[in-house]
Amino acid sequence: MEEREFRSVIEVLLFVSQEPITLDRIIKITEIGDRGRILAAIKGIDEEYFINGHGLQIVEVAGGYQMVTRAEFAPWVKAAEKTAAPSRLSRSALEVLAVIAYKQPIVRSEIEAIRGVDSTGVIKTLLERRLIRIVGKKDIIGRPIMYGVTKGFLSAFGLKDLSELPSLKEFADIAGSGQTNWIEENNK
Amino acid sequence: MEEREFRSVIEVLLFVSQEPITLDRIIKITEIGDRGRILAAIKGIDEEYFINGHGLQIVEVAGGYQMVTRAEFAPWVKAAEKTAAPSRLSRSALEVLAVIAYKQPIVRSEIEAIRGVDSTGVIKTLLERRLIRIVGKKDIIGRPIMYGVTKGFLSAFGLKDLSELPSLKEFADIAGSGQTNWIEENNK
Amino acid sequence: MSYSVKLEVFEGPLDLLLHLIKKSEINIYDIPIADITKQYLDYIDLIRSLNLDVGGEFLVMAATLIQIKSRMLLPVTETEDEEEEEDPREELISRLLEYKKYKDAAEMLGERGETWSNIFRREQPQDVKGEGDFSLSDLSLFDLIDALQKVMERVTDSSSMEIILDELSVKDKISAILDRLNIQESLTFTSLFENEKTRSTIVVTFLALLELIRLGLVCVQQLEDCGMIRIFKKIKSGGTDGGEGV
Repeated sequence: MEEREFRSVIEVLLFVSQEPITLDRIIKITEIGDRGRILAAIKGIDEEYFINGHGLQIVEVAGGYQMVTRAEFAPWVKAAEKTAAPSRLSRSALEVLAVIAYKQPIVRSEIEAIRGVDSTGVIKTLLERRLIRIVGKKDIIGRPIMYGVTKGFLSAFGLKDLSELPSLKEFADIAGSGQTNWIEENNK
Repeated sequence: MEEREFRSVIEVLLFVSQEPITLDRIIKITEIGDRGRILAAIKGIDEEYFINGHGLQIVEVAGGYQMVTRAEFAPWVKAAEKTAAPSRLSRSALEVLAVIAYKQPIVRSEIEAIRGVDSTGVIKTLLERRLIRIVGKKDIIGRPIMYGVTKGFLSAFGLKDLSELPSLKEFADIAGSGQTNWIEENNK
Repeated sequence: MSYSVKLEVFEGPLDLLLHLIKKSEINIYDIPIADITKQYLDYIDLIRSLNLDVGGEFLVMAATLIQIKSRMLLPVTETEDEEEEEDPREELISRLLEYKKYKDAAEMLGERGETWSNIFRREQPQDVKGEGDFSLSDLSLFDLIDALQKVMERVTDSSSMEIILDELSVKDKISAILDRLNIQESLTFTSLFENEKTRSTIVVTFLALLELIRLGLVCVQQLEDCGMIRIFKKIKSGGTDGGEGV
């Protein structure tokens, strides 16, 4: 492989990987066993970035090499993180959200009875994300808090109102006769 | 901010952003409201990558800009098993996807009227792969579920937005299963 | 006679017809229906002879083709207007053309997808908890219901548990009944349910009534067996002489 191309291959590998990538791994992938050559390529990329004033660099860390941003750009990375919409929901959060959407108003113990696991932390997250809200207290002993979904929930899912939520039966219809068997592909 | 630095700031933002980053988002983060200047910077980065033979490029996709690898390096990324290549879509999946992309919002019965076959299973697959989504219920008897395509669809096919879909080719000659070439652009 | 039908997987009857038309290099606007019908039926026979299933929609199309063929054989009544007589093939042709548009579009999408599958983004950071996580921006209703379905599967192997969408909570209904009692002195039992159409809202209304009675906010009176039941707002001043409690 010609030198410029080899360098770009390494660059691409460094780019796609979230974790530091080791020399051994690069050797395995490229099938080029010349450690010196690989090191030179890595160094070359870093230098090129530096000379041309790019915002990226290659660092050696935790036994491998990693493409990261230069320290002086940290303020912008932070600004980007700050303005990012709280973007991700865990599967358990999604589960709790689904239970609340379909069963609201509902208290925590009922959610937990359905899911079979403690849901305190997840409920807190959903409250913080403004996907659910407290809708009142249930008139039973201890007057536990009841939860329901918010307008933010509706808009996140593009619903005009709760009546637009498909019923479980409709869902089974979409899913076809198979109902609960979500078999992976139907790629022929 | 000096031009070289500004360009690197944008480069860093493109690098750290998981999803395509919009101009609005860049304006919000950098507090530089000059869209022309931002666009010029993005273009400059991409050109510099190209001229210097880097393995990366900037593409406009799904309403934003994203730093991605160049197609010719795909074999190495695949060798690194960094991204489980999504299994290819079946022909029926592509057909349903095409119908939905062009006619959305659309209900299942309409899709089936065009294709002449039951499409339930395929719709489910496309939902699972996040290429289509439920966009509401149609205001007719039975309130059937309407489908539309997702941002993921745009990303998967490298489209800036739906208007970038080529106009449906009216029938020309059936013998030469004529294919318009619309891949080239966007793929420098 | 020998025919060489290549055994392919067709997406549906329209797909098969397009294939036959293309193969025979005939004009789609002037389909020789007898010929195409024969080829179509031959293909279906072939599939059957291989003991493969022929989808119902293929059979429906076969019937349609035969019907069109027989209509074509009917003598054409002479009319002044040359275009007046409707071509029995017309509807089929327009369906074929419509389908063809999307079939081509699908092919183009496929090619484009192929190209783009070679372009990689950076690897997404792993969710700390190791749970599959979802980007809020592309969460869909499907994910939501799918999540619910998974919970249900996990938890209720026993008798199926029904999830009803509560459009109305008991709490809301309680206030609604109290509101009415602020305007009217009493309400009949049946009037409470006049506007309730679904079973769940009827149940909710009834629960609300029971709750109101339990809380001592209303009292209920029935003067004779099977007679009209009336609901009164309880006056604060105490004294539970508002009638026979239920």
